[in-house]
Amino acid sequence: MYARVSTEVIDAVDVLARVGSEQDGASLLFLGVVRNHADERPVSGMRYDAYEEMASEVLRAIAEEAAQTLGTDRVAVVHRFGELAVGEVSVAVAVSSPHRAESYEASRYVIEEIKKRLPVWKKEHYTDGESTWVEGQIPPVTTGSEA
Amino acid sequence: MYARVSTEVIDAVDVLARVGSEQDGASLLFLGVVRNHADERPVSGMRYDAYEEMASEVLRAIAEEAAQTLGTDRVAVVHRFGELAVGEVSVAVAVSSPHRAESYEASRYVIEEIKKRLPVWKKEHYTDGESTWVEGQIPPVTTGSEA
Amino acid sequence: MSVPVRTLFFAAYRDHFGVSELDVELAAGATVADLVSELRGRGAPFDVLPAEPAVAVNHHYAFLDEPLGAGDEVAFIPPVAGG
Amino acid sequence: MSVPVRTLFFAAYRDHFGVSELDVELAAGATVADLVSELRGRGAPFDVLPAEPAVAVNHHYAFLDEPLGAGDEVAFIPPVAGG
Repeated sequence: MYARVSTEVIDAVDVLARVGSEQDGASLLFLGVVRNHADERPVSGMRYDAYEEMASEVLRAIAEEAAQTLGTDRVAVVHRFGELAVGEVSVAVAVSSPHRAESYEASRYVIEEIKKRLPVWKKEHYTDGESTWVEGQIPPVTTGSEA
Repeated sequence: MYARVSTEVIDAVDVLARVGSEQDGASLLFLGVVRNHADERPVSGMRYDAYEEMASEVLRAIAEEAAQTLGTDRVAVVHRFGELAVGEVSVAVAVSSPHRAESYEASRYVIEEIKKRLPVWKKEHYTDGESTWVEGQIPPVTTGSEA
Repeated sequence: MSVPVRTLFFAAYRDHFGVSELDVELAAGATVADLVSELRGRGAPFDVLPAEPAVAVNHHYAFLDEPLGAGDEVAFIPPVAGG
Repeated sequence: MSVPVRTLFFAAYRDHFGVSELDVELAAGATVADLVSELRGRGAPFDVLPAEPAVAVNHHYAFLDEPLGAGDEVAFIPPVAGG
């Protein structure tokens, strides 16, 4: 299990290499990448802000939940923050499992939970010079993962 | 679009690099890997046989169908045949699309259709020296992809 | 006896308030809801805080009725947009 | 006038028959079903072919009533197991 929030450039090959084992018949790597458009509007880049300490903890909790689905501890996820250019990877999720169904399910779980709960925000920079915070999702309020 | 059946070792990074574009916010790489067990029985390796000419055509047809789902032509798939050791990649599927849902759907489509239709067979070699053909799926008989 | 807490503002909240954190003194027994009322009661720019914002106390999403203790870190979490 | 076709056997079929291909002469107007009957009629080892096997004609999965032409490549496809 590996979960990390960082300003460093994401090395997708390294993230993938953190999963896989001789028991596993399937590996899956998801990459979220900064697009050159939002709806129809041209985008020049994206700034990600993070509540870093909490995001690290939430990302680890998500990875642990995914491991339950997977039935293995072979989950690696890295979320980047800071200024990103078009084409740069913002998030990488790697999982592996004996059979493929669990890998697809766990991979999707990780990215969907990131979108719902990870305290990270993004500001789109448009080619016309404007910038706006991307409309996000209201996180489900719980009693906390320790409760 | 890239679809290939080959005896060469699969370079997963190369397959992933064949997809992605500045329009795409999501990339997904699936790897099928030779496991060290089948049910409870220890496996030492696997031999894949292919009806090579037909498999090339069927794999391309599957990739084209996935491209419809994706809404992009960013699909790359390679299936290996010959003798493979435990841990070696037998199939790599890379896709990318503006949004993630289409990538997950198309990736899964490609691997499920491979299992249903690709004229490829595998013989498991067990550590006790025995070998058996893996029980497969009866392909759906159609009037052919040209019909 | 008062309860000092540290509040954090991120993203759109930080841009709007012009600060990323603020120390606030609350009455003993105060909850997250009391902190929200205290801030909203200050008027502009804090009155843009929703009456029921998403809040994390010490890195965990919290209910509005969660009681606060001295030294708690209370973060106001605008709708999240990772990935 | 007879119709020569080339038949291919893969995987378990090839192991069982001991050959990977066989040239067969069929009567004019013969279908895939006629080829299957002709082979099964030869007895062991060909009688292990199912009465309705999956077959590809010139690289396309074919129905049993598909007519065969001179030079067609007809492959007997055991249940597939790629991936």
